Amino acid sequence: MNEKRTENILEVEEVIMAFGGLVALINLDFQVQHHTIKAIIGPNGAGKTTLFNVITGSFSPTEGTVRFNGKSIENLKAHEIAKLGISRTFQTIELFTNMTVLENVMVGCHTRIKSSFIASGLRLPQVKRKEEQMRSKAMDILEFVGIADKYNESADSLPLGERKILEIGRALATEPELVCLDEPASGLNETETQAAADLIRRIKDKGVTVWLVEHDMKVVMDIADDIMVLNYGEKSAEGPPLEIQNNPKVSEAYLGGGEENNA
Amino acid sequence: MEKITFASQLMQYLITGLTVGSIYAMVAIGFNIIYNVTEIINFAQGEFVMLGGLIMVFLHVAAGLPLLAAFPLTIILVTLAGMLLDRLAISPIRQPSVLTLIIATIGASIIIKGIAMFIWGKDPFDLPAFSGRNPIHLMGAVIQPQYLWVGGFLIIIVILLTFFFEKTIIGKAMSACAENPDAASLVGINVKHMILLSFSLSAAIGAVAGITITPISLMEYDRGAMLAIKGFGAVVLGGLGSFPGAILGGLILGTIESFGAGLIHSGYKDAFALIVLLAVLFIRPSGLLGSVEVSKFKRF
Amino acid sequence: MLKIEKLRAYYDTIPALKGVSVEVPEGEIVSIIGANGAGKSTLLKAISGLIKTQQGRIAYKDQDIAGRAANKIVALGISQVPEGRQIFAHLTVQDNINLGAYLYFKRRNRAEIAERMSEVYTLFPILKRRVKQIAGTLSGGEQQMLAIARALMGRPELLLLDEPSMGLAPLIVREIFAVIKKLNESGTTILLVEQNAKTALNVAKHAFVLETGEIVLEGLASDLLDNPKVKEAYLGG
Amino acid sequence: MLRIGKLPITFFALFIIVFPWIARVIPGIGHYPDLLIFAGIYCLMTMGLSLLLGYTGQISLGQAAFYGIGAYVSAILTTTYGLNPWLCMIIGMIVAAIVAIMVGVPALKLRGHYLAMATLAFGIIVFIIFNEEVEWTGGPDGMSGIPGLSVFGFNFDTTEKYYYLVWFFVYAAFIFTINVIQSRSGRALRAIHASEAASNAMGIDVSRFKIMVFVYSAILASLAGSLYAHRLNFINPTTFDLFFSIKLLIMIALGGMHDIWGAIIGAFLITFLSFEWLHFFGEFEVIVYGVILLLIIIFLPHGLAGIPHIVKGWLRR
Amino acid sequence: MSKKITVLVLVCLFGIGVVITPALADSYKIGAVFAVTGRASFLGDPEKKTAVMVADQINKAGGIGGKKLELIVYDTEGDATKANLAVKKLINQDKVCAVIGPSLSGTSMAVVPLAAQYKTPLISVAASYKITWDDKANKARHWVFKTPQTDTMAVEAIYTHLKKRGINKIAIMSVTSGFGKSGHGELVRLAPQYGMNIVADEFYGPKDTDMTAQLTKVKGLAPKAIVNWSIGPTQVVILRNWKDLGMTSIPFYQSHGFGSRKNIELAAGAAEGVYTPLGAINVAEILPTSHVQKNVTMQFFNDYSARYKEPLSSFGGHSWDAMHMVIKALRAVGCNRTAIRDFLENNTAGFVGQHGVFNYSQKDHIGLDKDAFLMIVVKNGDWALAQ
Repeated sequence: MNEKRTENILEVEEVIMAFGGLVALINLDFQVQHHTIKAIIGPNGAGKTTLFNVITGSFSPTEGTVRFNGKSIENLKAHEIAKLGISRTFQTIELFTNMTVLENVMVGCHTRIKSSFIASGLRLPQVKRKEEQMRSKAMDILEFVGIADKYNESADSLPLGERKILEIGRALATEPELVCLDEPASGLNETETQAAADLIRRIKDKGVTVWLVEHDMKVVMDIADDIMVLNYGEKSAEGPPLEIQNNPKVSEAYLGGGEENNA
Repeated sequence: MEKITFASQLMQYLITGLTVGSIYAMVAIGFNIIYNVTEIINFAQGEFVMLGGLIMVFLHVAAGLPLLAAFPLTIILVTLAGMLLDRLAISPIRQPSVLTLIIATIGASIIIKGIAMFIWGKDPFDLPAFSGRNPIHLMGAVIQPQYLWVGGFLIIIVILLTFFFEKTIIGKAMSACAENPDAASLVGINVKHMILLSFSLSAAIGAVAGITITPISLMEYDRGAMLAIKGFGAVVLGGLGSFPGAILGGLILGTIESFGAGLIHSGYKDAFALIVLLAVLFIRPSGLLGSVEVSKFKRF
Repeated sequence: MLKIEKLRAYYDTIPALKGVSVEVPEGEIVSIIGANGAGKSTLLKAISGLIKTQQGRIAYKDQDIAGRAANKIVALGISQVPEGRQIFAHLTVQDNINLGAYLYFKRRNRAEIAERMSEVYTLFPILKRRVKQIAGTLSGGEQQMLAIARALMGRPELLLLDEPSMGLAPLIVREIFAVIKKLNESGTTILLVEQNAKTALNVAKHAFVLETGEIVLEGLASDLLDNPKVKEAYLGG
Repeated sequence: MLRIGKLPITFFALFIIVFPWIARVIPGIGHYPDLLIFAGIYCLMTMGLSLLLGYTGQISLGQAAFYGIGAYVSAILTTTYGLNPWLCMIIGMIVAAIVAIMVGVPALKLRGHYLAMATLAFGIIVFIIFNEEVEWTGGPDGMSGIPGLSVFGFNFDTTEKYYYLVWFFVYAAFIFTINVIQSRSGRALRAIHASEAASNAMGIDVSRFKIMVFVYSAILASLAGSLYAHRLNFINPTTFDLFFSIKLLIMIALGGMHDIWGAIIGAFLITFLSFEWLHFFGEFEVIVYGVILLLIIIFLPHGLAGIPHIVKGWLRR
Repeated sequence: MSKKITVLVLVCLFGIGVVITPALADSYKIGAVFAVTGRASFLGDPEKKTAVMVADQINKAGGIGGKKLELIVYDTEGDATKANLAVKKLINQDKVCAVIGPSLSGTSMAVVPLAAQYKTPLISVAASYKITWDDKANKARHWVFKTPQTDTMAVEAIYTHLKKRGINKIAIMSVTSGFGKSGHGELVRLAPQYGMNIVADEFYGPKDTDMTAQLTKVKGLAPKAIVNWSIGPTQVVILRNWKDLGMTSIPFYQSHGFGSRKNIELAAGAAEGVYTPLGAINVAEILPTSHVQKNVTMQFFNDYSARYKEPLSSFGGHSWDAMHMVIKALRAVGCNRTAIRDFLENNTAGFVGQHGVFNYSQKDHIGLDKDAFLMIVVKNGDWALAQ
């Protein structure tokens, strides 16, 4: 189904995003290659979250195009983009707190396994079968992300680290080609961060492209294949981790030339 | 009898609309004061108006107190009722959600209405107009002196409230509670007192509305619900939480009703007002002067 | 000055603090570090009265203040700068600062307020230039300064700071910590909660490490800074 | 709370089936099946509303309008045009569904109190139409002579026959609703309630689902309206006024709105309170009613359906 | 498990509802349904008070043939569903001999089928002729009677009076409630018959605070008289607006809903010169002693005022009429539903009630005609018989 005519899974061209008078993204251009991990870094207020929302369809850009597998998606709604194969997590974890861990992931299966309102109301045989199918698929995903043992717990009873993992699992359940992760490591302790980084690598190994916004430089340097630095809505640098690390412009803009964060 | 011109008819509709609208606006302001501090839509707001009217009748007509004494005393009594409402019905709720609060205020309004029925019975009551009933003629239209009192009190309320919220520390503290109750308590503001104050204030304004409208339209125990609905409409039309919005919403609602009744079809006058309200909401989901954020993330 | 003993608190039914004991000597800066969700903010909220605690004692100047309402605690001289600033975004800077002195306003103590205000403006000159501005339009760093300024207006003897570095650029963080040091030098006791462990340990004398609702390490900040466990877990190696 | 066990469902069905016999035996409650007919009619509406409000988080203060649409379509088409009542019932549901789509598409974009006001306004407008279009609806005097229901010559003319008919519909709707709740669609609804942003990100077409549930609740309300009209053989607008919409809201809030059982308990409770039990208080009835509302809201924020939860909490301690 | 507890709770709640209804032996039961509270309480409240008073008077005087009269009253709150359930309960559970009420035409229509279904006589105290007349079958409903005058009679009385004064260009105003709509229908229907030309037809809501807009429109059309059909405070407010707008030169006719002195008082002078068709009971004091209803109405007037310490509302008269006719039937035939019905239809001719002299017949279950209304005008703050 995926004819990979282009090498890039995601292409952002000349995107401008303005809110009233405030311009959050200025002529942004970048690409994400298939089967890579691309990270976006930048100081607070650089426009990372805005960019995130533009790509996942929460906002339509004021100008410019966003192409996914060659198809422009900038005017699609969030749920349509999800159906095309882009899935996301949220910076301020947005789990379905009124459900169990398993159900959260099952909601993720929503996109791929259909059954109508009326069919489910009548509990037609196919509904039951699909329900089983969803359940086992969701269990597989929980297995994959490593929290299968907690499948029956309420989502909001999980510790922060596992909530983040669950959110990633839920995103995977939509069978995306591209997952967008919004600060997957923020607020996590070292072990949890390690687990998250490890999971992101395994996702890539599964053949899913990862695009992430992250604060934790260590994680980014560790896992990303490619890094883009965003500052005041503009791209200030792009390249592989080593290059970025040694780019003086980057450390000045992002790290403020400071010693404290550079540990 | 003099011939009546179309222009003077329009003038009359406008005057009537603005008078009725002023009452809606007063109810709407009362809604907003409580809403801004607590995010509660107080459906018992109309009962304050009813109580204002009936207590005034009792003090002024039955007990014979002079107008100037009965007026403040009525406001004080209704304010007390507002405080009781907060203490007995709102603050005991341990897990407030929008819906439970709506139902609590509805429950409270049923109780207040029931008690009023016991005290005053089911008959309507009249109050003498403040300055007689000799109408003033303006461009062929008729203005009851009482209309001017209604409009005048609306203006006084607006001025007093503006002063209160802009110039006094208590007013600022109330705005602070509305914005962030936790942060407010961290600077030493007693949030519960502020909520109590918001109920008192809006009860007082309701009382003024009740006192001023009773000479025009009489008052009976079950008038509150309709006024509450109209006031709520005005609040939403203007935008939740916005005081200018409340006034604008109230006046627009009153005027549409009046023109709708006069020019189109009087049986459908309430429907016209509501259709306009719906149209506004569908075009501007946060009302005329409301901010979008206010309406976000409210769960039932 | 502040002595917390075996404090327990719950969020719904989930325990957030499981018997935490912390001591803040007068005139010091004490830091509490730990990851998100470790219970740091809960601890501060428990002290300032924003949440109810189940068990344990919070003694301020030998007076048990556990369970008192937040507005009563402010009056005792404990001010909190809450996490995420929480300024009154729709009010002006001046209003925010005035509200900080809310308790004094009631006492009609104008001279004292004016004096206090000029002190605060000396500390944060940038705020003076923005008095008429709506607080929500300030930059993140300015908002943090306003939040601190507002708390200072309450004449605190003990200042509780919840993640003052959160979401700020390193340059601004340095500026803010300089002010914190200055405040401490002028006699204000400070209890600082930080995720940014290095910054927090650099400024503090004593420090505690909080992990999933329990104190796992405590001691002199300088010792903790060198502690390999802390290094690994919170300083990113 | 989320899984709805088979046992209570069966128990409930048995209770419904045997109740008329019980009522006959126990003195003083012989007329209870009569009340239960109305409780059942209300259940149809509260179940829809529970799905809409409790599960999806969208308020509606205009449900009485759909109830009225069902009743008036049935009344007008049977009395004025002599159509078959069953056909009228179906037409009523279709009309209600169309109206629900027309209103729901713009209205469900609104949130919170704005949505409440929009649905409230819709309800009042429909009420005014019932009241004003005298030619069609008979105005405030209402319409009488609405025929009863019968199927192949079997008349549902006694209380008990109608009781079983109504409860057949209620039970069917109940099972349907439970099935929806426990399926992909139900999960999507709860997901919308928890986070619209995340639901969108999971590929759930949030606005479509909201409208679907709104339409479903409208169809149930319309069915309820038709059943009401054919039972009473008479309708007038005041039955379908705003206060009835509010009463429905009260029902699910008291019963417990996050639970389909809450919808049923609430409908029972309010039916019996307002039609039966509060008679003892005479003119104090209104006040007692208000006090009960307040007490339940204050002490049982999750409604009566939350009692087992509280009891379990006590037992655990 | 948890659900079982809920169900248990539910069952317990049912238990609370179960009450032992004490069966009073040796009593005649009359059931009554009135809108005691709610939007029509101005009707139901005096109706209930009157019925209770009548029952007490009868019992004090030794009951009916030695048996006590037991009156069971349920409140309909003006709600059709409640009325329906209450009447069913009265008939099946309380086993009453006859039912009086409901207060409103709408609620009456909701219980009319029950009278036939359960073969129980029902005497409605609401206005509409449809209550007793089946348009489709074109005959009177077998089991249903009513005591109040109909809107038709009131309209006829007003139109007759207008015609006598030579007025034929009129404006009509009505409230959008059942009362107003029903009157409006009759006003429009009978207009051609009396040669009335309706130039304005305006409405207002039952809780409206101001009708200036509608009256302004009416003023512009310059009718020769205004006929207003409403009840409750709106009919007072409209009078004030009428006076304020300087329209007193246009004669104002109120419906028979205006029949309480309280309204004159509330109108604060604005009611002066207003015409209204009223039943005899409203004007008991000013009736000439020769009037056939003088005695009954004065008696009732005095009893009611003495007992309830409030001005008499003429609506109570409707339930007085109904109560006394049922009592008359009970004395004659005992508690036999069929016999009571037959008695009412055949043996109550000439019954002198509060609102007229009743003559029920097989074809007429209303029993009154337009002479049951007297044309009254407000003069010096009190009723006076109009010329």
